[in-house]
Amino acid sequence: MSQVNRLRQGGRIDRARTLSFTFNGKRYQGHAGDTLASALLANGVDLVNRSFKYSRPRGIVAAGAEEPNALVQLGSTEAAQVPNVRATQQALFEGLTAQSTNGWPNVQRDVMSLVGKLGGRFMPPGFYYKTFMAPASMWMTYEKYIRKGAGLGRSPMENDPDSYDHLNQHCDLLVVGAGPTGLAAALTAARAGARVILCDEQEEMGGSLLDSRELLDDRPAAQWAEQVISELAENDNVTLLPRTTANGYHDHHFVTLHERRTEHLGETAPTIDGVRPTRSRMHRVRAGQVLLATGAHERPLVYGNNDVPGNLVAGAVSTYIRRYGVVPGNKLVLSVSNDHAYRAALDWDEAGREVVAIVDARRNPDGELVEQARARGIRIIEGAAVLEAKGDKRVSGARVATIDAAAFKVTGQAELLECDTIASSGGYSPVIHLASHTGARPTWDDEILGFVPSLVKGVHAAGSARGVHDLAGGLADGAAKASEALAALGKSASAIEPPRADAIREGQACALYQVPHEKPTLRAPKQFVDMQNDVTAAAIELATREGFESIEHVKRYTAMGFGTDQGKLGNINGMAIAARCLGKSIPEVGTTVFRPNYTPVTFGAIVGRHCRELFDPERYTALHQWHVENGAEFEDVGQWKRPWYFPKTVNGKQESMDEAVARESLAVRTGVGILDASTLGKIDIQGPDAREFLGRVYTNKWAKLAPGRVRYGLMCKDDGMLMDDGTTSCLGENHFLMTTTTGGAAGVMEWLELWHQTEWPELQVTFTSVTDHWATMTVTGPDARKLLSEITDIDLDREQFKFMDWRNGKVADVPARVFRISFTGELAYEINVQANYAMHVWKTLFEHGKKYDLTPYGTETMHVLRAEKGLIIAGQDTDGSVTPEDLGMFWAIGYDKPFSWIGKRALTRPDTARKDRKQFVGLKPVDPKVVLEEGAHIVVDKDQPIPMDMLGHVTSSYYSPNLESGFALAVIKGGRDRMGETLYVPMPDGQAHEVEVVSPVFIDPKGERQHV
Amino acid sequence: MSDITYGKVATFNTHPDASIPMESPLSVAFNTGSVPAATSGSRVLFKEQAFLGHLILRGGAIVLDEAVRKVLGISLPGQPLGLALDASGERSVQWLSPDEWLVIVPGGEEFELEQRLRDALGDAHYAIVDVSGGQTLVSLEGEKARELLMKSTNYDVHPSRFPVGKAVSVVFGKSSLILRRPSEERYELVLRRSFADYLYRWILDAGAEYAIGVEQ
Amino acid sequence: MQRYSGFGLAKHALSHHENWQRQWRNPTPKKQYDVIVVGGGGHGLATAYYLAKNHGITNVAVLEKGWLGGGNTARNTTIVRSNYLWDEAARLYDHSLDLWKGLSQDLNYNVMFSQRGVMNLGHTLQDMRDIQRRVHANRLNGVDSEVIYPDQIKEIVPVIDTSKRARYPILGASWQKSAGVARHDAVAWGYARAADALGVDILQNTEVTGFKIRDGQVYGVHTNRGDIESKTIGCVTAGNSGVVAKMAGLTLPLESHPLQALVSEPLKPVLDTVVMSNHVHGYISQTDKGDLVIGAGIDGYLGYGQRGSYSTVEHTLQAIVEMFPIFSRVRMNRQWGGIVDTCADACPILSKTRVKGLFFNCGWGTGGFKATPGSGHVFAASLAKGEMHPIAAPFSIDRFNTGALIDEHGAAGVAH
Amino acid sequence: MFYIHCPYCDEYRDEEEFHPKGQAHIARPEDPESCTDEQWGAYLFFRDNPRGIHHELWVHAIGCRKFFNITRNSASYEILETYRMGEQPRFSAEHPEGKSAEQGAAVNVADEAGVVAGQEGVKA
Repeated sequence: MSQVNRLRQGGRIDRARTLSFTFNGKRYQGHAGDTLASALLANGVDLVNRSFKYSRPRGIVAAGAEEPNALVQLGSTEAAQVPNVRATQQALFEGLTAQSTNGWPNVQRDVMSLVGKLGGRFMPPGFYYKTFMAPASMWMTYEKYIRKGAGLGRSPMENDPDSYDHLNQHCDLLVVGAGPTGLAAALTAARAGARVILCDEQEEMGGSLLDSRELLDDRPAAQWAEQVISELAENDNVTLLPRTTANGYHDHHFVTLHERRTEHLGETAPTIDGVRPTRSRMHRVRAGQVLLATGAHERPLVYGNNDVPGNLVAGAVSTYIRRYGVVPGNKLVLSVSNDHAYRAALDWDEAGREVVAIVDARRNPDGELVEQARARGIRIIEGAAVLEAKGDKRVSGARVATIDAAAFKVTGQAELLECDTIASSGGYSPVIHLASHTGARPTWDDEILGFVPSLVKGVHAAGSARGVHDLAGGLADGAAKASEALAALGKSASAIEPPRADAIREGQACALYQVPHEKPTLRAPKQFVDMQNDVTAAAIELATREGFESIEHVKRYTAMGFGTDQGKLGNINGMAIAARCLGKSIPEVGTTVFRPNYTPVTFGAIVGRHCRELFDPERYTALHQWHVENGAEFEDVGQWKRPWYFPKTVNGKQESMDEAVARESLAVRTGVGILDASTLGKIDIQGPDAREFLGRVYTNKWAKLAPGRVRYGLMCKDDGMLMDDGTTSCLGENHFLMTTTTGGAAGVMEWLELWHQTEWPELQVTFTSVTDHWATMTVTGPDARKLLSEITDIDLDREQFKFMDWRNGKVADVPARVFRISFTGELAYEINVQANYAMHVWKTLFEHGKKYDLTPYGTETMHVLRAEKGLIIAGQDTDGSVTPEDLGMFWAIGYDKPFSWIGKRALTRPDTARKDRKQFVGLKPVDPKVVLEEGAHIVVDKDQPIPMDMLGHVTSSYYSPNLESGFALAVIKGGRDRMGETLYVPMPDGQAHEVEVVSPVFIDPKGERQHV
Repeated sequence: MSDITYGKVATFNTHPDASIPMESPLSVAFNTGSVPAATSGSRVLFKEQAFLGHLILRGGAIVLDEAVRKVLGISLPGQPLGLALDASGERSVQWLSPDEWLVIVPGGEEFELEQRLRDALGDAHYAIVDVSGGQTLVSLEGEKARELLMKSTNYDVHPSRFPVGKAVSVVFGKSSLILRRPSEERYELVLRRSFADYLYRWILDAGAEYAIGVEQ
Repeated sequence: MQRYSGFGLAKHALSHHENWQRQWRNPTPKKQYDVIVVGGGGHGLATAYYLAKNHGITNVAVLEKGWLGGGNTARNTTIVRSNYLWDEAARLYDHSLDLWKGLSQDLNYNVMFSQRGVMNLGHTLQDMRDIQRRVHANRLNGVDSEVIYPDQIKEIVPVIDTSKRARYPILGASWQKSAGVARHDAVAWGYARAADALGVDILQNTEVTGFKIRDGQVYGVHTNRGDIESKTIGCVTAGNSGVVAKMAGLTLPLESHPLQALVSEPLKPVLDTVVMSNHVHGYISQTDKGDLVIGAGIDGYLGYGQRGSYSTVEHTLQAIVEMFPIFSRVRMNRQWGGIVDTCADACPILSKTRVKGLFFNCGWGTGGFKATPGSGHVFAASLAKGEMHPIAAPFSIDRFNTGALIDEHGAAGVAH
Repeated sequence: MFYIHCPYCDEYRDEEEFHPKGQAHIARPEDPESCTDEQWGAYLFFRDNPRGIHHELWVHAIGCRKFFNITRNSASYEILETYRMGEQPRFSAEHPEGKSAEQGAAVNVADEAGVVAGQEGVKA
């Protein structure tokens, strides 16, 4: 394949390195340094996509981030697919494989284009809102077919082979954009010793200097850029980030920079020096000051059929010629409103191709570039514009006529110019996206015919980004603004002496957005404003006719600016058209709001390493490895991995959970079991006021708890609802050890600090988390004492060491605190040792436990055992709407404590004091084989039609091998007065389980077993 | 008996007399995870200093300062985020909050230290809590250690902002840890036991491109 | 009102769309109205529409400080479901869901209500208990809802990762088949057009700056376009409710927070239902244009900036990629934020106030869009009668004093 | 993404280290039992919720674990000051430009050695 449009010389490509690539199944060649777009243009590929709504043929329009059409699906394998890649921003690499995102069966012969041609007229904006309403039942069917047309590219269907990461960066000055302004700014800051980050979205830094016709210090501008970049690269305080797009400004100078690390090297990250780098990296930058040197986007003119391939913005023509050595056609018509765009014709002419004419909307243009064009003998048609492009899959001509832009009418007879390329320029819109991410509304500047950014404190714009478009001005502005920015940080930096640039005298531009046509807009050939979403000038006019007057309404009704380019080319034109239709000025119609991202960002890059095994921390206890080695199944409790149950393999068959739990719970009731309880939160509380503090945050009394004793406590919020529970032990007069639920640990710790720091700072008390310091092993069951006595020096005599006592001593030769508390209802000892010794103690328990058939059990058995005993689990049996009174725990409510403890006052509010609140009870299914479903609801009348009156729900339900029956805990309206009543639990299959309301304590109501 | 009551507060020597095997918070990681050996190409080195004594001190700075200077010979860092070490570098005191400090000493010293501090502090309101089993110290060295930290925490670890003698609690991955700068060439991380395995995996993952090596 | 239909559209096409009428007028404010609705979002416009349609009260003004439908109506993730836990909430949202079903025809405006089903995933045993509880309650309340398990989930959403490889494997889900999504802007426009046709004055760019109150009775508002009188005023101003209430000397039990959402670039259809996860915290659906619409929880601080913290976006996408690893290479196009007024119990306020004639409809938090028709419907009835409609009555401001909260935080899955 | 000056650590730290805890200066009533239901409801649930200057309680959760107050503009998100418990703000809706330094105590200064946190003051 020959590169028909490749110039023999020029450009910044490496002609020595030829790269092959495939587009829509055909192989082509380009060079290192090409973008996919420049390589396609070099090969004379005009048609790169089909439009979204009308399936019209589309070609490359621009050369950068503003490109609306040239979206491709990248990737040769399923896992490497990337949808919607802008060909203008994708560096060419060997083997690149891409295809158009739209067009079926292919982009050349697209079946949908017929629909677009015929149906285009029937699909005005708001089309969907006005149709498909009858019959109502058919909408889902209509929608199914509408959806078939959805989308541009497609998602990969296999998992991403690449990884991504984040790098947190800090700097004094972040400079966005490494064109002339950005380079001058960065150099100013760097020479002053500031920490500088300079990023630029392109493959190569230098911006407009890379394709400039101008000289700096009498040398090609690109040479100055190279020199500055190498100086910056030498500076340790400067971070240079090419291929890095600043995508979002997020308050207080936090800016996200997306660095494409390998996308220019291959479709997946290659291995470099034995390491596979991340595909892309998100720099999370916190800057002291931010300087936007983001340049400007050229606005195309809006004229008939301006979307036919071969229509480009003028600057892109220059870029392709000067930077890539590609001239994207043979015969050019250039339609402009300003001098600057004349460069495209000069470059085209120098490339040896024909400039048919420059069509200038102004009368008597007289700038230096105009003179140069005249001097070359290029025909200039003044006071005129291209009304309409001719051609289908490539421009074949331009209809040109004189116009009266202000009166919006064609004044002369149209002339048809034969050409294959139309370049246009309606002026330059500063790239203000990042500035408007702050919520600051930009303001319209009549002088430069564009919006300039409003800036929050510490954000600066310089150069083209604020309408200073000339090279000398941009250089000076960058240096000056950098100096200002550093001054705001209290650092002095004198602006660098910018290189000498020859001032080019430019004439005044004129305001031209939509070019008038002989026919009214609604009848004229389609004049595209937003090419990606197929929004035309007619659509905007129609929207305003229908009463959509706010620019936000117009955008939403027409979808203008909602594409992946966010309307970089089209929004201002669209606003100007809306303004014309409404008879208002552009600023009256509204400003334009941009949201992050500036250009789309890969999900993976935003996710970084927080995926797969690092998605969320897994917290392990000190005994985790033993659990794994002994076949535990795990339950996620908060971030903890807790053993759920320990299935045994019997005769080659692994136990089910029910079998394992039955075995484990019987072992505890009849022998001895062991639980790793290390995940419970533990807080060391010290100080003379520790006891007083406990009395305020717990509902029950703490005044008289003696050292050596343990008490269960309930903790409420000030709305009276239970938030956590646990035991607290008195270690010394002024010293306590509080335990919390596993999930509540961090919250309780912060809760205690909140009250201490903000309400009661006068109380002398400190809180320290010791959750991770101690490992906790619960040995429980009738044989617990026998087992423990074998390896401890603590006197376990039932009189010496009573239920709710704790003692110090040694267990397995390791110093331990042993707490005689029980969450199973059986004799139980909670052994606490320093976590580094836990494995030794645990294993020693098992050595001695063999003869007692010591059985490890997990959370499921723990739940069954505690439920049999009627003990709640906060968060399972309660849900944020349950008071201690609802739970019937009057014994743990200190009504007469002198201090109005947290939660007390709320209990007397009318609703909280109601007698028929949902109360905590037990349920016994009449059929013992029935295990009620947790979450099932309870009714009085099982035959009541829906909606049924629900009394409450089952909070916990299990089969008890000890009771040989199913049993449940529940909250039921007025439950305590319903003891003995028969109620029903209706199930989805229409059956209703009959249940009896009973006490929630199913086993050992007198508590004899835990006291043995 | 390992328990001694100082006035109204109980203290507890967690260490057994006999030689009992210990398992550090990183034992699961070392036993079952990947442990890449350090090579000449390793640009980050990870090394655990297991089983040190870690004490939390709570109380007023003036009161504590006197006691700490007397007992440890180190001035209590009074300024926020200060880290002070003794001459040997084996003992350190770190500011955690206006009324909270972390003391790290060689393993086994902590209980005696606590007693000596309590003796020196007398009746003042303060608290000393042994947290040795709950955390472990790790050092990171190498030319890419700082970059690894930048991947992991949003704290500014540039030497101008994080000089020697500074210590901070920071977000690290999706967890948190204490980050210390005891010397020019070394960073220290204090990991919480239950998060240690996650943090280890995070560090290994972040360090892969620097050929991170682990010295046990 | 010019009726919309496929046939009409074809006719207009032949005349080059030159004869379309305005969808609503741009009237001058009158001096006095029977009812003033403050706030021209979905809920306010729906309130005005039902006042006119169901109660014959057509002398109604809707005062909108910006452009109609420009607040949360324009910024939400368009999910419509009714599988709420508590009886009071379920009744309100299910009433709304019933109205959604015929809304396009009622308004003669296709709001594209697509009953593609909504799934709330469970990842832990407690999630599953909560899901069971909610589904059981839904069923007995007559709300369509069922529990499904990983195999069924995979069948409905083939691209989701239901493997055990996940950090928090999916254990099951609640599934409301009749739930779905709608086209948010069309809801505001449809109500506006229909209300306008019945005589309601929709006054855009009309900002209320104060209330006229005498002897505890409201009798009008001050606006930037002059005073307007009415003895019945309903405030439906979502995130700005606290600010509006303050003008009447009232404090409300709510806080306004940023709620963020984002969209991917348009993709060929890959996800045909709505998937929500409370535990890993994110939710996702795909529009008829192909964008993946993604949202998460609110930011924790007060915020009127229509933007939130970037870390929330990061966490949300982490959750999405955790559930859908294949989306890792998909790209995020745009993010934005709304201002949600949240109550302590994650339920709205539909209430009288101590100022006679002044009513509030607010506190919808993250879940307002789905309630639009129901909220407007019962609020209109309340304004018309001067007494709260029975479905609205439990949502009184008084509940924050009596303690009768309707705590949808506890077990309602994601409250969106 | 806020950058918050912790008045105890005396440096700017990223928002991710902090948790917002709602409106500041809401003191628990001295004598809860004598409160009416309305007063108790007001303490629990009713909030100013202003668009503009707002005083709010935050905690440096991953950091020094201290609670402190922020004066922040809820519309622009600009932080005007941070101040410790017990201190009064300089900036408020009434004084958007800030009271003079003598009138307001809140300044971003480091804790001096020797100050015991337990004496730092209260919410009100």
